[in-house]
Amino acid sequence: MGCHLCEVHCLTEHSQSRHVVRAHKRERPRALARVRVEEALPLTLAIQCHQCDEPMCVFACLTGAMQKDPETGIVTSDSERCMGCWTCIMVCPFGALRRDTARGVVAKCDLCAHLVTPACVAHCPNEALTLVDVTP
Amino acid sequence: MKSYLASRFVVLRDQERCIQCRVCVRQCGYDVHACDQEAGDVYSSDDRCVGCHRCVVFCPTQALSVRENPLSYRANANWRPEAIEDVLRQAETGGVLLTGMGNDKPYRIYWDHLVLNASQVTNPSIDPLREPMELTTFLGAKPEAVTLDPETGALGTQMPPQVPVDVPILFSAMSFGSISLPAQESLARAAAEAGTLFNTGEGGLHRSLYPFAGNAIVQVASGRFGVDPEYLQAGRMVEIKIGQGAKPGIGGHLPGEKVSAEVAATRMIPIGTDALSPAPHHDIYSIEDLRQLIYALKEATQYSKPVGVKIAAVHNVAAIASGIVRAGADYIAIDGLRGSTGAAPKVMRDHVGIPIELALAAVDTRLRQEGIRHCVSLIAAGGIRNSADVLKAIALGADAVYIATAALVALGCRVCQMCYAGKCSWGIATQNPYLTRRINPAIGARRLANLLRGWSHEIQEMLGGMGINALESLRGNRLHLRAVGLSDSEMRVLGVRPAGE
Amino acid sequence: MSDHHLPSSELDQEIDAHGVYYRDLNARIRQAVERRPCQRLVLRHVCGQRYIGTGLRSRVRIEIHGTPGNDLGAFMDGPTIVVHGNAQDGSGNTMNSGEIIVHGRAGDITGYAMRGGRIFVRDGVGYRAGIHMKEYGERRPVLVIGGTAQPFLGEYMAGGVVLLLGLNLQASEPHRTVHVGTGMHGGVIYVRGAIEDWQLGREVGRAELEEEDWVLVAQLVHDFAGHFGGDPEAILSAPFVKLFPLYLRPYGNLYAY
Amino acid sequence: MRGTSTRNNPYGDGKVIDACSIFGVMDVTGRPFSGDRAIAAIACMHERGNGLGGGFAVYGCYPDFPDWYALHVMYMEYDVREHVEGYIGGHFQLHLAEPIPTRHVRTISDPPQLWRYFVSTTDHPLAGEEPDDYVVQQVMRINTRFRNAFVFSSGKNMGVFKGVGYPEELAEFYCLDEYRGYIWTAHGRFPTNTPGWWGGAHPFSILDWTVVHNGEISSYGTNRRYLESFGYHCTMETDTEVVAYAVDLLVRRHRLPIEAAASVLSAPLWSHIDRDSSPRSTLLRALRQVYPSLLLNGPFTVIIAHAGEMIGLTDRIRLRPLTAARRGPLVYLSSEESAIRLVDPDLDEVWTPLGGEPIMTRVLAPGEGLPGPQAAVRPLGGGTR
Amino acid sequence: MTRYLIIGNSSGGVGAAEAIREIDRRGPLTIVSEEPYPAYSRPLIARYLAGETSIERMAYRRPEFYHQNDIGLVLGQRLVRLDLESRHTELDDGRLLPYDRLLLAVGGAPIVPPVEGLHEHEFFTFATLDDARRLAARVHSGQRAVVVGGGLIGLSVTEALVKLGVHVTIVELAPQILGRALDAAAASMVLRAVEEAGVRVLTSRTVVRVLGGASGADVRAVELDDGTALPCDLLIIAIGVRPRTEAMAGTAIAVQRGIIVDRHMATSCPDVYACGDVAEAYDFVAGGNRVTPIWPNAYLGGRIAGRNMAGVDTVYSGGTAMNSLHAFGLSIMSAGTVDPPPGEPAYETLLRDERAKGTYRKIILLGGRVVGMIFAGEVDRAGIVFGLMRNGTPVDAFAERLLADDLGLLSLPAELWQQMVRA
Repeated sequence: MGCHLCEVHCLTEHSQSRHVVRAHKRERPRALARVRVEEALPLTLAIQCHQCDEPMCVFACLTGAMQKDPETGIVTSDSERCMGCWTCIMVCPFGALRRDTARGVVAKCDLCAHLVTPACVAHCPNEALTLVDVTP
Repeated sequence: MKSYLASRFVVLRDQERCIQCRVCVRQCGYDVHACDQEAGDVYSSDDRCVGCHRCVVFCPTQALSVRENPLSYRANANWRPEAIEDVLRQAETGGVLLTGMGNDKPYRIYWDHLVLNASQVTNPSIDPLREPMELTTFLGAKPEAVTLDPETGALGTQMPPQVPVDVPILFSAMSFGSISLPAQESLARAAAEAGTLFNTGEGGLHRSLYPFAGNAIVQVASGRFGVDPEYLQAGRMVEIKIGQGAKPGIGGHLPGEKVSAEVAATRMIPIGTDALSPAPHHDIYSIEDLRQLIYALKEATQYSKPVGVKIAAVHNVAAIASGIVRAGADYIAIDGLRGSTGAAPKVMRDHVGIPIELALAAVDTRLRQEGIRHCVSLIAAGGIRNSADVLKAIALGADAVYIATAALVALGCRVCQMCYAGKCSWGIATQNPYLTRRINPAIGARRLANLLRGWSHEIQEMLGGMGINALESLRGNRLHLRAVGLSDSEMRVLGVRPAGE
Repeated sequence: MSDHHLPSSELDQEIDAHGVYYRDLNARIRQAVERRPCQRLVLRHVCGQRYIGTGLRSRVRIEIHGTPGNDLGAFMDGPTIVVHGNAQDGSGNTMNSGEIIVHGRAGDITGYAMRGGRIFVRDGVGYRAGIHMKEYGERRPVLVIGGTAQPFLGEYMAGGVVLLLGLNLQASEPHRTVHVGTGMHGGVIYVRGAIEDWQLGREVGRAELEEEDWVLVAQLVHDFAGHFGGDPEAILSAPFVKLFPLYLRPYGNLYAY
Repeated sequence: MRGTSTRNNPYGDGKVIDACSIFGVMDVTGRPFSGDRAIAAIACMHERGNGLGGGFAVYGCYPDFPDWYALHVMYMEYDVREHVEGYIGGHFQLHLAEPIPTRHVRTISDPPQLWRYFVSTTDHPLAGEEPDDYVVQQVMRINTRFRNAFVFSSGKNMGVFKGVGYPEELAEFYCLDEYRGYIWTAHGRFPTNTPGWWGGAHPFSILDWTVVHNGEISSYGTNRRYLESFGYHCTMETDTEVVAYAVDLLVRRHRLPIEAAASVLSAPLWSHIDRDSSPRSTLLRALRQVYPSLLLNGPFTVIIAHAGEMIGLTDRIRLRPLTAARRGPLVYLSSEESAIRLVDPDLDEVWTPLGGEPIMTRVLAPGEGLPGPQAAVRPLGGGTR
Repeated sequence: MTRYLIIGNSSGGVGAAEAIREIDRRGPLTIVSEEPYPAYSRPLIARYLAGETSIERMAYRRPEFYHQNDIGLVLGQRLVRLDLESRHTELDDGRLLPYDRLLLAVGGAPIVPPVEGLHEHEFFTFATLDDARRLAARVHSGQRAVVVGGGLIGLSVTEALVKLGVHVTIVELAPQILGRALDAAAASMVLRAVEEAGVRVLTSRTVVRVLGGASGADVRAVELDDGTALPCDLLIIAIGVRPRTEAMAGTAIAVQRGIIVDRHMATSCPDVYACGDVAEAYDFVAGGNRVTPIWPNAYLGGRIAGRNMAGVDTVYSGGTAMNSLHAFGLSIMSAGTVDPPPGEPAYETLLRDERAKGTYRKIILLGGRVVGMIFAGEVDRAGIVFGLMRNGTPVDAFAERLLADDLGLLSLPAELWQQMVRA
């Protein structure tokens, strides 16, 4: 419905403090939301990593930073190894990844692996976002 | 023209907490909030605020609050601010003052002067959690007596069509058009889940809601929008809408801008044309004409479903109800002074009609005096706010109640009374596709079903307290009501004794 | 379809309605239409029975001899009803599709809220004929009146076509109806003969017929003559005027927000 | 004002609301005929009523006593008759008193005692110059003073026969097959309550004015208070009553022609009056200005009858139906055409009048020819057809 | 059990190994690498040179990768001979490795042009970690370097050298830098950034002679074709790579510029596959085989080869030239045909040139489909366009929208994005 609260809470969850006000107003560089709400009003669509089965970003990654966990299916980028070439961004057909220019790495949805429910899902007021396990 | 009106609300933004996420900007249907891209801050235009709290609720940092504008007028018991502002508004526009929702004037709310009974010592109260407790209500005309087949001893009476509801609470008519499709779908799904009925209003039944037609009361109103044989066949009951509590005696008017493609398809009118519902049905100018339409609908549905009539509570409502019974209606819905609407002239909403409590009591009493109470079910509407109101209505004589405002409040409505504007930030009273998406019917249905479940539990508790385990034992049982702070004449109309007597 | 009698066949049925209570009559009609294949149903000695054809969804042709009661063909979806006599009030009420052909006059609110189908009335109609007619998608209802109409013709009209022929007027005798098209916000009314501005609702404009109007009117006049006889060319040779809604939203400025 | 009003209206409604089927038939030659047609026709419109009231007015039914007022009285209690008869005896010259003949009808339950008294006022010491005024006064007095008695017919050579039941049942009950009249009006009632009160049925009458009515008069409160200032007691609290009194006031007391009275009751719209440049518009304007309180607003069709006259009238925007028809000397008025067709299939003409346009039929003067097509008298307001 | 042999331990080889192991956990799998390191990220060698990363952090796969996947790793050995008949390969040390399925992922070798005096002096190429280590050992702040070649490798080494305080001059034969990846306009954006970083760029110039210093192999200067001499302390040759096809000489494996493979990444010989910089594989833009020495293409080609080697019939959708350049603070992505051949009316160019604001977008259409793109500036959603290009999606109806700032999935027709989201 286009409230963008998923972005707010994603950013918060990926911040140092994980406090919504601090994360947005105090922390520098600011954390980045890994979900992005597109608007073509009246339509809105929350775009985030689809954790593809054939993840082009993983295939294209020049450094091996981008990996898909064979157990969880979650695709994550190891920021230690990411060199910020953003080839992954170029090959993502969803446009779901974004540059973290301040840190020189890619920022992508990790499904809040440390949480039971990703922050975006937990805070979506309209249940537009749900976590679907498609692991075969 | 320069407006002389001051803003009604003040929007307070705690800049310390505001993270410029612009959730408020996007959530407000009235464009109260805006973002200054250059300065990077968010600011508010208070004069547009309707006090719906959408931004307040959705602000992730609780940075927002909305207050009534503390602007003071010189005290005047006669020229109160509302009177002054109404005059100003009309001086600026020359128009009819429009408003939404129900009467907000301080007419006496009789529910709040009626108290319920409970058992002590002489009879036991019942524990509804463990003991049986029946709320099922059958809507439809009942024969005067049961006859047995002399041969077989089996039932001889041909029963008129009966529609059971698991809770005596139905969703009142709200058309697709006046409310959004997701809002109506929420009602439909909740009705199906809770075992009750929703009412299409005069807007037809959207294709996507046909799966819920078994829980639909399909309304036939003067504009006949969306009415065709399929629609009539689909519904569980058919309702002829004569009037509504918020605007007795006048028709409806869905402005063309709300007639979207989907609304148009459902009403079966071209996109963007005004949907005018005339004040009267032009085939009903008299009571025998009502009978004619009732039987036309029964013919069209082969006498398979109850055909009811909804009227506004007006002065001679008892006599009118009597006539409606005699015209062959299977149920009568009476909508009181505090009944709501998507749009009504303010002057009608606030000054026409009588409270539902008095109307209901009068009708029930009259029909009993005439010996025709069994011929109809009575549905009371207009101002039911909680389960106690439901139970009091039943004790006054209703078979069931209609709720609408309470249902919309469950979906987020703050009763801001701006439904007619079509900008409802809660996605309820709007056809703007950006706004209507705010209601996820799955969530809406859950909220509504929760409400009904909660009320239903409370009703069972209260019934148990009275030592009653079947709702029908309370129907019209005014001995379980007592009045507090009412005049003799009010108690006479209500048929209720004063507390302590 | 002209009103010639179809050859009698086993698909024809006949009911003598004399003294039959309307509910029984309509039950028999439904039975005839639904349970047995019936293309043509002749009702004789009809006198005031209501709801004939009401809610019926079928392609059957019902021929009525006598005076049918109110709400003839209400909510009807498909049948053709031919009345050999006058029709009373409420014919074609909220009708969806089908045809009603009245060899006589019809009463008040003929075609109320009709959404589709066609009504042809040989003579005049009562008050508020064509009130709140509407159209939707492919459905464009048509009401053709051979005689004159009483006031409030096409009130609230939201769609469809009304053709008023005034065939019973003397040459140059004006129509007497008033409040024509009051509240009209859709559809079109064609009037043959003289009608003055004061006879029209405030929301109604008048115009000359254009080519496409003539095509439609000519078609309807031919159909009318097919049903009732008469010379279509003679009918068409008189002056016509086209009435249309001036505003799609007649009450747009009524409210203060 | 006790007794009848609470009987008719035991629930104290602002007014009793009812609606109905109406029918009237008249032979303009004044030749009496049986009630078969009226009874069959009103029965044909059975669906428009609900069995809670029906009645007939028959003109010319007492040819043997043409100059005596025929008072039809219903007694709801046995005792009261003695008192009322004493009163009648004391205020009129009583020529004949007899029970109204009735027969048992299964569906007609618990009828009141029904009596009729043929009276005159001639030489009565209390009657003044205007015997009709005197009769009206006495009828009003009986109806308000005696709790359980009610005069429901008081004209000369005419009678009202009404009660609770379907009209065809009441015809049977009142043995109407034994009467003949040159006007028959009939009513099938659909009231919104069931007082079980015979006086509440139509026709309503005062003297020989009778009214049968279909619809509801929304201006009732205004009309009633106006009429009360002229001494009419609206004992019934039904809207139909005011029609009878209004006609009595306008035609009998104010001596207006019935056409003018029709233009008061069903006044033309100001826009119509303003467009009329003839002298007639001055009259219409004055009628509306003087009698605004007698404008009958709301949906109605009435058939008003009077010695030698039958008038059909609808409201200004014709919210209730009325069909008129004629065959030879017979003129019909009916809620539905089918009712006329039932009793007279081959009519010379059938039409529906415009709103506010009265259809007036009079007994022909000697030598006068039959009326031509649609020979209704136009309303003064210049209604359009 | 099938025995798999992979020659080459970069992205193609790893991609194949991973694909094989997704299907076949048991068949013996051996990877042979000429280099002494487990797979590392070749593109990171510039970072290494700049001192921004370490050999450990450059690992392309975690150290446990080979063990966990039961892969035999042979390091420091070059393929010297192929025996297709007996299905053996011979390595430097004379070892014979048998195979049932063979993948040739031996990559490319830097092209070294015939320049007078070049081989007499010390010069550097920049393709391997060892190249970088060699250079790193020689570089220090304040030196002057000449980088021959203004392509991606040239720029990446330049950036590293600049970070190390080296004064760099780029000599590019073509009239513009990055001529293969970018059009002139986009290249000018890079040029500006490069020059702002203090780098001198000489285009339409070439080195004709290397001039030595007093002591042995040291470079003193290079002489350009216009006769000018550029004094320098370091000379880096970065003008591209060529497929290393020498070991295939004499075999039946069909070779043109590179080893020709079909859509299954199979060579002309049974059970022999090839991928990566050595292969001439399907290019979906060209519609035919081309050498596209691009890391992601190598991985993907390897992956396809691996699947087919393990018996799962899989078709290579193709690769094309594509680059995500992030250098000197600029982000530029390009792919496919970035400069349509002049005078070809079949091509349509959609252009949004706001270079002043740092934005440049160009989309080349052919037959209503995207065949080339350049995104500079905001590039986060360039992948959507690349996806359309790769899928050959007809974009006529909405192509203009792809240039908009708010480019997103919702810029696509509803049926398209709905299908994507559902999948």
